[in-house]
Amino acid sequence: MSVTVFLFYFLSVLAIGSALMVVISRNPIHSILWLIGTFFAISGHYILMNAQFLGIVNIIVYAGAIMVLFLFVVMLMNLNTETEPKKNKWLKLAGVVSGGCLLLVLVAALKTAEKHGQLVQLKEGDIGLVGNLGKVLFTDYVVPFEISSILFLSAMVGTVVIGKKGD
Amino acid sequence: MIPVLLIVIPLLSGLAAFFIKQEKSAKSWALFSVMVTLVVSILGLTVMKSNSDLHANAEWLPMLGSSFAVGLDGMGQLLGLLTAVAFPMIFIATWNNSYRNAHNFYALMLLSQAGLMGVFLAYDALLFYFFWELALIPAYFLCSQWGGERRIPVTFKFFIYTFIGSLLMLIGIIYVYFHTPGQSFAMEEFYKAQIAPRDQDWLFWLFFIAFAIKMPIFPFHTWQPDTYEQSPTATTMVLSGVMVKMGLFGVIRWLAPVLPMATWAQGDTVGLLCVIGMIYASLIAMQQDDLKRLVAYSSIAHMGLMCLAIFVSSDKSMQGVMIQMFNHGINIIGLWIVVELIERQLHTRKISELGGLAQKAPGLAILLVIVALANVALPLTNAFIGEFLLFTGIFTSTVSKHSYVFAAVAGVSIILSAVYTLNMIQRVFYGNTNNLTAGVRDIRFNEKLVLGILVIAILVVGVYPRPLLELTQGTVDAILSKMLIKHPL
Amino acid sequence: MMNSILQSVWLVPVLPLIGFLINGLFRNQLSKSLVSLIGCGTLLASFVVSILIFLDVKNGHTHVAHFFDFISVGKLSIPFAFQVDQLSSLFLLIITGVGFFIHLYSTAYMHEEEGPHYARYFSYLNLFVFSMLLLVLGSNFVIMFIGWEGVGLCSYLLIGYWFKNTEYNNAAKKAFVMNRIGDLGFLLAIFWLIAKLGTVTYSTPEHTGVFDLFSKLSATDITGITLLLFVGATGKSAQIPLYTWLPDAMAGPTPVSALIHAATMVTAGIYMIARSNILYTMAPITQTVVAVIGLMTALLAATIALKQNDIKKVLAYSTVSQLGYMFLGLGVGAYTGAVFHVMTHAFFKALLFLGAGSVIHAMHHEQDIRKMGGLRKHLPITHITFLLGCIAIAGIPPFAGFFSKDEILAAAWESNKLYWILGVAGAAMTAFYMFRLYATTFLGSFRGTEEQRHHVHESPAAMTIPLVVLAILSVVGGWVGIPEVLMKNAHSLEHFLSPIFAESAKHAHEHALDHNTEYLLMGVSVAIAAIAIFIALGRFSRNPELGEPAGFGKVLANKWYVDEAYNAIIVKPINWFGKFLNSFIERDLIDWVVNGVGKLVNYTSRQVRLIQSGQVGSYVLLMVLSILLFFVIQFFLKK
Amino acid sequence: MKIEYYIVLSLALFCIGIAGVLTRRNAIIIFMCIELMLNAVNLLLVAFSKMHHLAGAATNPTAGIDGQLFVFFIMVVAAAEVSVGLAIIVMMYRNVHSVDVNFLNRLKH
Amino acid sequence: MNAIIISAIWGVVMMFSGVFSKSNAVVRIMALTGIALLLFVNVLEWNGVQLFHVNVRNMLSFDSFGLFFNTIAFGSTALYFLLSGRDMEKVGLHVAEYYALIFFILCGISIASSFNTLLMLFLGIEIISIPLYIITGTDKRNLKSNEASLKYFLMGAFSTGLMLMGITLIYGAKGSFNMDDISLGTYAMTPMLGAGLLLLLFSMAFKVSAAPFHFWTPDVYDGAPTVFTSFMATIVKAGAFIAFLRLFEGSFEGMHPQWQTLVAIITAATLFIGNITAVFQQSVKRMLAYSSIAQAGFMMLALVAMNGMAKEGLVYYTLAYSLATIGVFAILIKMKDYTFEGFNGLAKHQPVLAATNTIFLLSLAGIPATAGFMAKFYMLSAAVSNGHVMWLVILGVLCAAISVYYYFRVIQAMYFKDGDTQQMDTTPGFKGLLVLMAAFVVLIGIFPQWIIDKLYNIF
Repeated sequence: MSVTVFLFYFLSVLAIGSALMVVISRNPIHSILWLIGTFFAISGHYILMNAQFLGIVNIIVYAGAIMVLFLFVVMLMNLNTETEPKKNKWLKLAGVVSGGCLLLVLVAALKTAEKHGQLVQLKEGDIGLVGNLGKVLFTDYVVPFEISSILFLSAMVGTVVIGKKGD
Repeated sequence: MIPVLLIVIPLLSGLAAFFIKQEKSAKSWALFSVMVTLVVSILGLTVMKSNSDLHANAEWLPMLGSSFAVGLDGMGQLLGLLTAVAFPMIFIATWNNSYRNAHNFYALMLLSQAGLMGVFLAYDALLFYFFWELALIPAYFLCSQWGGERRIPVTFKFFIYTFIGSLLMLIGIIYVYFHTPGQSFAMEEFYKAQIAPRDQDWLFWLFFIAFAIKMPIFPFHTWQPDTYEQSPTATTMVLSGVMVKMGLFGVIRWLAPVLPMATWAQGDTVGLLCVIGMIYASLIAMQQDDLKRLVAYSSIAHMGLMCLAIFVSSDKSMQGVMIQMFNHGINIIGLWIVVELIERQLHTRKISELGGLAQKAPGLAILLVIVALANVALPLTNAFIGEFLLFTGIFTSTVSKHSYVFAAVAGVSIILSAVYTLNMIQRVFYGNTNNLTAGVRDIRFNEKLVLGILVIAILVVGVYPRPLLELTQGTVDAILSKMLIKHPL
Repeated sequence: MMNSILQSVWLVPVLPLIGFLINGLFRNQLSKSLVSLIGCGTLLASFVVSILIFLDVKNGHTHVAHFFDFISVGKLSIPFAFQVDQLSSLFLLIITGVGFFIHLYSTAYMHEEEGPHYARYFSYLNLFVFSMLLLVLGSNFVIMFIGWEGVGLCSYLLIGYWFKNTEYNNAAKKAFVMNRIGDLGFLLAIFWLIAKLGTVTYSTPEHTGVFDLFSKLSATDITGITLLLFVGATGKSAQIPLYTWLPDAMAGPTPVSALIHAATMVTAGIYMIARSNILYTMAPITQTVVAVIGLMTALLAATIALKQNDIKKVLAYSTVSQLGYMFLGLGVGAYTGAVFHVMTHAFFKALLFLGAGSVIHAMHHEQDIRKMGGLRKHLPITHITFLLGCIAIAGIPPFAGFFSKDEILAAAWESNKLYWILGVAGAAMTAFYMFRLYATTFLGSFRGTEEQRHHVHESPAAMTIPLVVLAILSVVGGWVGIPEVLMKNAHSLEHFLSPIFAESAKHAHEHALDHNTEYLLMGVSVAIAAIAIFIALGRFSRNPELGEPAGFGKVLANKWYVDEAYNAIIVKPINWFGKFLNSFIERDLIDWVVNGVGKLVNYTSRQVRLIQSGQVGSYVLLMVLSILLFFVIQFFLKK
Repeated sequence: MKIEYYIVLSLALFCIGIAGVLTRRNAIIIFMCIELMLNAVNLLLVAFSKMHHLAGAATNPTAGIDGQLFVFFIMVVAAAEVSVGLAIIVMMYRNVHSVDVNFLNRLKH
Repeated sequence: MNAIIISAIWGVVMMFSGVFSKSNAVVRIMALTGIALLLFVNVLEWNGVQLFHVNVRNMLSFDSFGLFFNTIAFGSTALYFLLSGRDMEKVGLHVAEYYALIFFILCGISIASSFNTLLMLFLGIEIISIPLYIITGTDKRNLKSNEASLKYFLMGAFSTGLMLMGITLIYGAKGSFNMDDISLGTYAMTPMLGAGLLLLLFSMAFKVSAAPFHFWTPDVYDGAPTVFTSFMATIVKAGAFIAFLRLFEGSFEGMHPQWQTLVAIITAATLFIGNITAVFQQSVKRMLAYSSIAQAGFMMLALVAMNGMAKEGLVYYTLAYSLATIGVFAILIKMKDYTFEGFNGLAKHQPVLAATNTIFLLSLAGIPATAGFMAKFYMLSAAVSNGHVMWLVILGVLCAAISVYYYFRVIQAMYFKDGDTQQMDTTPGFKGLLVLMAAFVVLIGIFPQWIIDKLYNIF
């Protein structure tokens, strides 16, 4: 087993394990922490695939900014105790079962997928580097890039409208 | 020109009537308008008979292959005349009625006339469908607004019922449209549509259910007695006098020639329904205590006969249907007028509460008896001509294997119709007066005038039906040639 | 021919029609005398024209007057045309003649009625005559049918003339409906003819009429058609099973009973069969049916008549019975005899009814013979004429009834001896009940109230003149048909009608009775009738039966409970079935289904909306489950 | 590494996210699970991107780069979504002092 | 491109207008100016005048279909502003922001009607969705509004996840996000492509509220401030439909037979659930929410049929549906009581409102001589001409008959029942505009071709 393969498996197990813990944890704080773990694992994957830019951004934006925001909100609301009311266990079971079934079905459906057996380039290839990405982003993808600013604007306006107190 | 006028005059005057707030003026305006329509219709029958007078075609939806094509063939003339005659009759007969928001009432009546005219004159399937629904909407509002106690649920049932039918028909129309040679809704193109027999069968039912609900044919009839009962009588007259003819008309113009093989193949099934319906409705009519319901069921029986006659595809029966459509319209309007007069004076339609009217209102009694006798198709009344031809056609048909049985069983309804009609006459008009009926007045001049005209029409057509028969001969031949073209016999 | 009176045949029906219109439309304006004048005058004129026509026809002229195309569709063409020939001219005479006298009689009989109602009465009568004339004049079955239904209508209107009385109305309705049942048979026969021959015209110069083409019909067709026509006849002419309306029809004014329910309308069936004699001759099965039904009716009605106490009911059953004889005649091929009997019967039955009317008039609308008696003294003219009528109907020579009845019985003997025996039995009963009636009414002592006694008086001239005329006719009317055996070539009626029945005669088996047998038959029947008369006179002139009958008599008095049976077997089940349909099928089934669909939609709505539980979790769960389902469908099911 | 490993891994994460949405009642956690789903997608996109790059690099040196750019945009959107989502959750919390999604169910049927 | 840029800019302008002016009237006038400008520049573009020369790198493609739809959407929005603009001011204080959000949504709709790559689709849909989450929750004190907003957000985000997974799988299979590349040689439903397609289908079905992904719709439409429900239910939904059609036509038309049945099932479910559930509602607002699901079912027929007529018909349908729904909502907003009883006797007190409302409802029910009929007619024709889904067509008309039931309940209430007088602040302008709209609905119902031709010629 090469290091890459070992890393792949390690990161995968880490990702899935933390993801499961996100769902299972009773305490929201723990969930958030586990989710950060998952993001780190996924970032590891990115780096493994030589998508360095995304790996970094993932950590900065997701694990850093977004999850901190979550954490902040949870703390703000004082939800760090296990106050979540128990969901009907049958509904829970149904949720788990249907999630599992969906996984089964999706995997079964894609078992014979047309790209089966194609390799994913690891550790090589420079498309994931900031320079290359940036070049394409600001040439070919400039329109969507600009347009996503509208998205941010509207999100900003929205947050203000929603979040502003006093009416 | 003429057909366009026939549609446009009531349409525009109807829209205008919405804005005439004064009851008297609205009434007069409506009467004036329908009289003009009547004159135009008669002009079309007499003076202006050239092809260009009687047909019009304007571009409407060129992309869809639909145009504003209207025309007056014999059948159109006949039914157009019926529509044109019916409305003045109704307006004059109900002249003394007073309606809340009268302008709306008259406006809607005029709109329904426009819709009816459109149905009878349309030469384009989409246009036909348009008017088919347009005739329905005002009727719905008329019934719901000015009807009896249970008017809202009852007319709603009526509306949804007929609406389902017409939507099914719409599917059929669209389907046929895609099978016409030129992707067109024009009538001639519809007649040329090539549809496999297997598809014809289910298409047939899509169309037929719409028409069967309208006529109505057993077992699609239950909306009808309720609606007739609850509607204001003026509307009931429109519904039963003219609107039910839409179903027959639809079968003749848009079903039988378009799907001849299915018409032939399903004829016996339909015939069976018709025959059952005739007997059934007659038997139930015998049990009715409400005058309106009685007439309603009687109408079901008569419509069953006419529908049956279409499906035996013989020239006699078809001619019978034509003339009977006219006659039935005249006669049933007469009956409704009588019912209306009774109800207006006595505020009841319960047969059991009436009696002895003949003593107090001999004029009414005599006119009613004549109309009622026409309803039972006594010779020298118009309905006899119709029923005679209908029965002859059914009996002599070579299309149906069971035509003898149909004719014989249907014949029983003649007897039953006599039973319930005479029962009605007896219990309403004969016998002694009671507290309620002791103070009845005889009919007024306007009512007498209308009934008198109707009676004269009944007798004239009954004695000398030839003009009407000649009028529709061409249509009948044309339709039959379409219907029998692929006939295996 | 061109200037022949036959061209004016349209006058005959049109005159009464005019009378009808005038009297009907201006009933509120016209005075009673004017009404009578118009009513009788039009009919008199019509009668005169009829006589002229008859005379012309007697000279061998016939005519088909074509007016316009009534119905013309494709190959079917039904002209509005009149056919004047021996048969129709004879009937014209009877109708207008008897009709006129009855109109005349009515002017007095109905004098108590108020003006408008009086006018209404006369307009109905005129309309009736018009319809009846249409019936006999029509040159095809459809025109005949028009008249056929028309007379039914008038009968209905006249029976229910006193419309305040519910009983009368019921009788009227019953008459109409029963007639309608028969009419359906008639109609079906017409359709059948159209289906097979494409025409309904009797015969045409081009030989394309029904009677010209009868050979084209198969045996089934001809039997079916004739049977259906006969069904029509049973309705109109009150034969089993449709006879029950006629006795009830006596609810109408007595002149109406005389005119419609004795002299003219009820004989329409005979006219129709006589008219289509050739078809019947070709259909032996039907002939048998006609004969048997006729005979049965004759006997049944006679037995019922034995125990009736209403003067008009007796006459009514007697009419039914006599009509039965006529059908017997038709059934055994004695068409002339049947028509002959129609004629004589018209005379004496009209006479009897009018006599009865005179009695009723005198007794202030008392009809129960048990409350009469001894009227001989008070009503001399009525009494004599009534007696003459009774003798005539009893078949005593040389009165009219003898000749016609004898002709039928002779033909019956030829056909089947049993017919004759039963026929004679019926004749005996006829004689018996007629004289029971006569004796109870006119002989013995007066049994009415004091007030009635005070008022009993002979009727006015307008009533007695028709009585006298009809009495004379009842006496001499038979002399136009004196049989071969009694006088050579004296049967002028047969001679007159022979063109009508010529075709049938060709097909009939010719075997005349020998004279001895014929004498014997006549003798026996007359003797039996005479005996019956004497028994009746002996029994009832002094002590009429006044009590309620018991035992078998009760069955007879209750008319064999036929009405009750019809009620139980037909009317009630139909009513019950109608109720069942109305309440069960219509409301509980069809309407239930229709409304049920609506309710189902509503119910489904109520249930389906519960899916919208308001919980995000369940929404997402449902979405995921649907996704699962769709994946399964798309990837694992669809192959 | 073969692509199917990545597919299975991503799908597993994706479905864990779905299961989380289905099993939890805390709005924030549900939201986090949705974020998890998005990350699963991101991972798969990058894997595909690298797969396509490997297959197409010979002709096009930037083959497969669009996948990674898409991931970038997903992150952008996710960030915007988070800000709005958390604002909404906070607003709800202000009103009812709970983030239980089942707490609010006035709107139903 | 004109529309995208101008709407974005105007969104920002609106944001600032709120800062610089406290007067709602000024804001409203600004908004109306903006929408007029938007309409104008869009028409300009339709006529080939590009105000901005942007190299879109084949990520967007502005065809007349999309531009025509934009025109309809902007026109409807203009009407919406005119009719209901004042009512927006009653929702909360941030009027300018509401307008700004609506302009951003319009920007998203412009993108969704012209995208040529899945990335732009994704962005467009998100630009539509995120402001929607917000305006749903603008009635902040109202728990219903909160709830609606939260539900909408959670489920919307979930569906975004599905959509992204779908896009990813398609990318995996085809190696590109560009629709031209995707549709190239796409005939067989290979597993990855199929799974991606299905997930995309589900997420788009979610956006257009097709069953069984419709659950958010009634709650959100009910909970959102009515004035915004009107916007959501009409213009936004229409935009989502255009995107839906564009996506499936552009990318997967080659596989149409493979997914047709599935879409047909979804359509059937939508028609059924939408219509059936609407029957039992007591609140007109909620009924309209369900009815919008039902109408979506009819629009889905275009996707099932997927032919020229369907495309043409869908645009027409959106127009007919939007006009009528905006009208009905504009009247509904004025009502004090949203239940059916609230409409009792309206005809007596407000004959104009009742009459116009009736015409709009008739149009929604698909009665001839209104636009709704022609719209349904197009849809049915498209489906019939497709030939494989007659069962769906029949189900469709049966559902249309059911729809009559709940639409007519309102008409019955207005005309045939008696109710109390209601004070409503309606201006003559409001009524006049309603009458004009009703007239237009009737006019395009009778002369659809004529109107469309005219529109083509004018612009």
